[in-house]
Amino acid sequence: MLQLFLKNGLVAKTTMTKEKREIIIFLIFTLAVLITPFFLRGSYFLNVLVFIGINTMLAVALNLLLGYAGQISLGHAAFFGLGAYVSGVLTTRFGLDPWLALVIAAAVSGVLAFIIGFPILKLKGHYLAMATLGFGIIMFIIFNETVAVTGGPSGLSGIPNIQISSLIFDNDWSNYYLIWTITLLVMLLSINLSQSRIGRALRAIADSEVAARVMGVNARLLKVQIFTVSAVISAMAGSLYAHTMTFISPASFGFNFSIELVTMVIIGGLGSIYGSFLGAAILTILPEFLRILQDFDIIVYGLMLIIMTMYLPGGLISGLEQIAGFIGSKIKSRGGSHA
Amino acid sequence: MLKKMLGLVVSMMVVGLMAGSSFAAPPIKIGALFSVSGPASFLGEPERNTAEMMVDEINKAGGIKGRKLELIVYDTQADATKAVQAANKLIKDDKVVAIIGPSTTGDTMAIIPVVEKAEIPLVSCAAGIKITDPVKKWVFKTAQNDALAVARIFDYLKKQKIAKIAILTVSDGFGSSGREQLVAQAGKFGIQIISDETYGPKDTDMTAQLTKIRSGGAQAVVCWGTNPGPAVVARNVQQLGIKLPLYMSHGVSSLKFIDLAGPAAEGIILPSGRVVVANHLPKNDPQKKALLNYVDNYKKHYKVEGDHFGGHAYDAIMLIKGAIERGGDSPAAIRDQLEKTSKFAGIGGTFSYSSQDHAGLTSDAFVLVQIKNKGWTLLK
Amino acid sequence: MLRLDGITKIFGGLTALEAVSLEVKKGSITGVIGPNGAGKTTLFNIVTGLYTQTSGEVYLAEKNISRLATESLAALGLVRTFQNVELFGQMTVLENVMVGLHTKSRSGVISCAFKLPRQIKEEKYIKEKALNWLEFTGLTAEAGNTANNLPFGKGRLLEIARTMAAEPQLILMDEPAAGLNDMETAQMAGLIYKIWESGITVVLVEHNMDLVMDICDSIIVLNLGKKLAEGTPREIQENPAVIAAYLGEG
Amino acid sequence: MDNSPQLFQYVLSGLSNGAIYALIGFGFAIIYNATGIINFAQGEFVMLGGMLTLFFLVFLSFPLIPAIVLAILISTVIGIAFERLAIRPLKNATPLSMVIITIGASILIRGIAMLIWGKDTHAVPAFSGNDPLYIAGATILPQHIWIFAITLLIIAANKIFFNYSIVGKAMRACAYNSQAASLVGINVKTMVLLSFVISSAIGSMAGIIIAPLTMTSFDVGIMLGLKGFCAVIIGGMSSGLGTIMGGLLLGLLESLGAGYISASYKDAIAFIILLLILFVRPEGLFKQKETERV
Repeated sequence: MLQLFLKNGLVAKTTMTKEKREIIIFLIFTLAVLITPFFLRGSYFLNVLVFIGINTMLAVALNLLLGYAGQISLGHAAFFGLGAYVSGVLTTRFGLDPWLALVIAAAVSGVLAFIIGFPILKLKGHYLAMATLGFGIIMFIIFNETVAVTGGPSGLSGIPNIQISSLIFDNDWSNYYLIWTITLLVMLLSINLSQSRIGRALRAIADSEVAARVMGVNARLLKVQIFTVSAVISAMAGSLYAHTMTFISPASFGFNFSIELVTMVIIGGLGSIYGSFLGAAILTILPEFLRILQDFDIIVYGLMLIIMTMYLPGGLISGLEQIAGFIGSKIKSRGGSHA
Repeated sequence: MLKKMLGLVVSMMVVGLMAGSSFAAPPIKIGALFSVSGPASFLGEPERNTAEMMVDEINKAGGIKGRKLELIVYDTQADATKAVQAANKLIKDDKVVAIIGPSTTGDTMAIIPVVEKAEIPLVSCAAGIKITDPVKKWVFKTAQNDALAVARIFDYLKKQKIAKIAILTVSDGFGSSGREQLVAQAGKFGIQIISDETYGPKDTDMTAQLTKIRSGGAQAVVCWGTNPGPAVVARNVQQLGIKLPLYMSHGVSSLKFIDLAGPAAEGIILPSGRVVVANHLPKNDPQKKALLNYVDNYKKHYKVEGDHFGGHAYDAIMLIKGAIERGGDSPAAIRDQLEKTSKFAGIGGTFSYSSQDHAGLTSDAFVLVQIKNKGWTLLK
Repeated sequence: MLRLDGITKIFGGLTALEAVSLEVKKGSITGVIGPNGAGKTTLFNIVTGLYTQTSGEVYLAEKNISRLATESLAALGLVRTFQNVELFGQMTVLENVMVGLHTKSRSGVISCAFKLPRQIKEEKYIKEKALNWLEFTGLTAEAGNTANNLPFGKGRLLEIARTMAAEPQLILMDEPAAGLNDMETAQMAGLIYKIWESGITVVLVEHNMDLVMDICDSIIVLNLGKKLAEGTPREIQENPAVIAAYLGEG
Repeated sequence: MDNSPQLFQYVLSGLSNGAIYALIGFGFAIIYNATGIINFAQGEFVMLGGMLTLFFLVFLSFPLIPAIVLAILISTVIGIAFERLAIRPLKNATPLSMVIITIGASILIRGIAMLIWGKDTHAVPAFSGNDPLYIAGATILPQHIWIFAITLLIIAANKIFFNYSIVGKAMRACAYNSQAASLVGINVKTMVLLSFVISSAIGSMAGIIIAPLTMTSFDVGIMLGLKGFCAVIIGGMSSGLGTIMGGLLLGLLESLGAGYISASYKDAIAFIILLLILFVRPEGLFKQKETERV
């Protein structure tokens, strides 16, 4: 009995520290996000960080679906675009407040995802990939062809900046804090979700849908729910993008961007929220370095996708974790020998 | 950090070297944003080539008042997000005094808020009328407005007593802007648009649209797009045996189009910048010298024909050069001098900017050309 | 506890089950045996809602569950294990069992994302319970390991711990001893007995006759999609039709 | 006004596009049936066929037949390399990783093609002239006849190969149950490789015969690949009549949709059909419902 107690206690203790570690990591990350701009005063890199924030939101959203529930989507740019267009159209044509537009954009996207989620997520594997891809292309065509509403291929300009009383978010500095506040919130909530019964049920679906259902997990509903959550986050990112850029055009929401999002998630690490940040950061900064390569960048993307999938399926974050774990065990073993 | 230090060391070395030479003054930095890759690379590539060629040329000739130009080019991939990032980098990191490009209307619209805020003059190479209408303080453009091209065609149609037309436009930025102008101006010329069809930029078969147009009773077909779509349209028109006269936009005024459309290109009429017919121009044409010079130069450097897209970049560089020569290299001075540009004979036309007009061209910027024997003839 | 009434299943012209009726008594260990292709697994798949029967009805404690979806059965107290062991391979052993408690917790997406107080309490409860079930199956030491890294025998145990976590009334076990060595099989028999002792009805499909005869108190024999016989282990061992079917197969 | 020539033209145009979709869809079906993989790089082989033919024909001035043969050979070699370097080494291949790898490969192939041949679109000369043929008031080009003929030929050849040759039968066995196939001594890996060989050859052939009509550039593969995929889904992933019907139906609906509804939404029509079929009848329009599996 005593032994049992000890064992239980031991396991509980290690998992407790895991939770604590999670909190500490998040606090460090938040702190880093908050102080970074002070080192970048007046630098263009602040602007890049704004886009990294938006892309992180998108990658986290897709990761919930792809990395946790194991359901692929090759059309996620559509929800990003829907958020941007709903927000853009409501503010430019109907004079709505950007905040209200953001909420409506998220709601519209969520409702759409919920409705199409049931038939789409019934599909599996390659079929799901093709169906989501088709959905993405249909949405792109709608953005592109409903010229009277969206402004068509030449875009929609004059979208107002977000405003809180007299504070207008019209420069990199204020946009950075606005977008990263929301990004951090999205990350925190996603981490919470991933560590809860819902997160476990999602991963269970990814591993064995049949077994998950036998254990009482309503796989169909849960997949649709997470698809909806993912669409809502993407639409929020889209709305923020529209109000930051003040100009949007369909080209930003096409098939290529959907693939870019998948690449972010894969490169960063499936099922890792910080991995999504890493993937988003790399893919946003990468063009800077690939500029030297000029036209070769497309080849680098292709190679990256293939090599990562073949040799590092856990993404860069798992590579980093392995290195950290290795160093950690070295330190521990040293500490152990002293004790 | 390391990179920054390295940069510092390198730049100190460069400064040291420069101090010993006669070029004491630092170069004037000009930024350029072109869609070198992506769906609008047919614009961005000749534009970048031309801009680089012109800057080399200017520097070889001793620069502007003894100071060299430095051109910093970034690729926007016709992606608004990348365009905005690159514009920010040019302004904040590279500290350029002026920006030329971007190549597309979408990219230009995306970066206008950025340049307006930073107060850096922008000379866009895109055609959309929205860019300079309404006038924005810091934004100019060199590409001829679609409106001028449409007016040129409609003027000719009116003379030919054609009153009913069909339009077939591509569903991208170029096509939708053209479509807008076609619809807007038709009434003014007493022209009625009988059929209004579109096609996708990647479509490879337009027989369905053309069949519909054929049965609609139009007297002429106007197609608005850039390669390769219009070549497919020309071939499909031939395949279907449609006898209606076919008009195209300045988007295809390059030899590439004639090559793609093959025999189907014969007889097509389109508005074009003067660059393709430089040889046929009368001696007293003010643009002739610049055109011939540009065409020869481009061919020498890149082994292919220069087109009027590259010409937009030529004009942008030369306009900025003129402004710097007249008023110095501060962004505000460049802007002010750009606005005072008068009768600059470039590739796209003769530019005269004013505080009410930042597009600077009249319908005179276009000539009508017809394709005959795999070449261009000037239509009077 | 479980009653099947005239279950027939036809796969594209092939009859897998034909008018099978049977009853499992509450608190029994019932064995379902039969040669390969007799329709045993098909039967399990129909009961658990993975297949839809062509005709016939399934009752769980007199409630008709014929049309219910798989995921709604766990809450009614019906769970199963799989012949090939269906673990959540990328998750830890502890997390696998925690999924078993899915029906014992209710927090939704919102309360999980915002870590509402109720959810935190619930999470604590889930973890405690899960650890208990690991102890029950002797897997406590493996709690933090990834399920995919478990040896096969322990995988079977984990699957049972996970089903137990759902606190079922009835467990269907699809060949619980397949792939186990003699010692592991004996352990498995002990575990099944322990489960039965805690008041849970067990139905198992099994090829290991020693195990079946040893622990079952009632046996149903299927052959070629039909119920061939039903009775105590002794009755079955002496049933000439059963002997003929097995010999015929050999 | 008499509308029948107009309708007939839509039908004819639709069928000729449909034949192309069917041929491309064929390539998808062959790999899918042998391996369960949907090869997102299939469209790139169509591009390679067109670009390689152009390269030999126009830049190296080869005669037509050798240019075509070389184009198919090189595309096939690339298909083999793809299978050997990216598909075969992959351990525990999930559908997700296969999707990502084939997308990666398609980006890679497209990128390399762009570097070698540039971004321009190129015209490829027609096999036998550009004089339109008149059929009941509607017209088609001689190249369309080539497309119909070669599509028919390839389908017939496939039918014979899969139904009567030993190797073809072995491939079907693998598709049906690869474990059982390997038990009876069929080399499953070879069969997978062979499916890539056949499908890249057919894909490049499709690219070659349509290039004179559609012209070719490094990025034609994306849309054509997707349309081919729609065709094969309508046809229920069959490597036979189903896909042909699927392709023709898709071409027809697109053409009629562009003619009578709206040309702007032509591509949307294709993908809406795709979604509807996947939602309502994922087994395709022309296939009997399969037995359910778990």
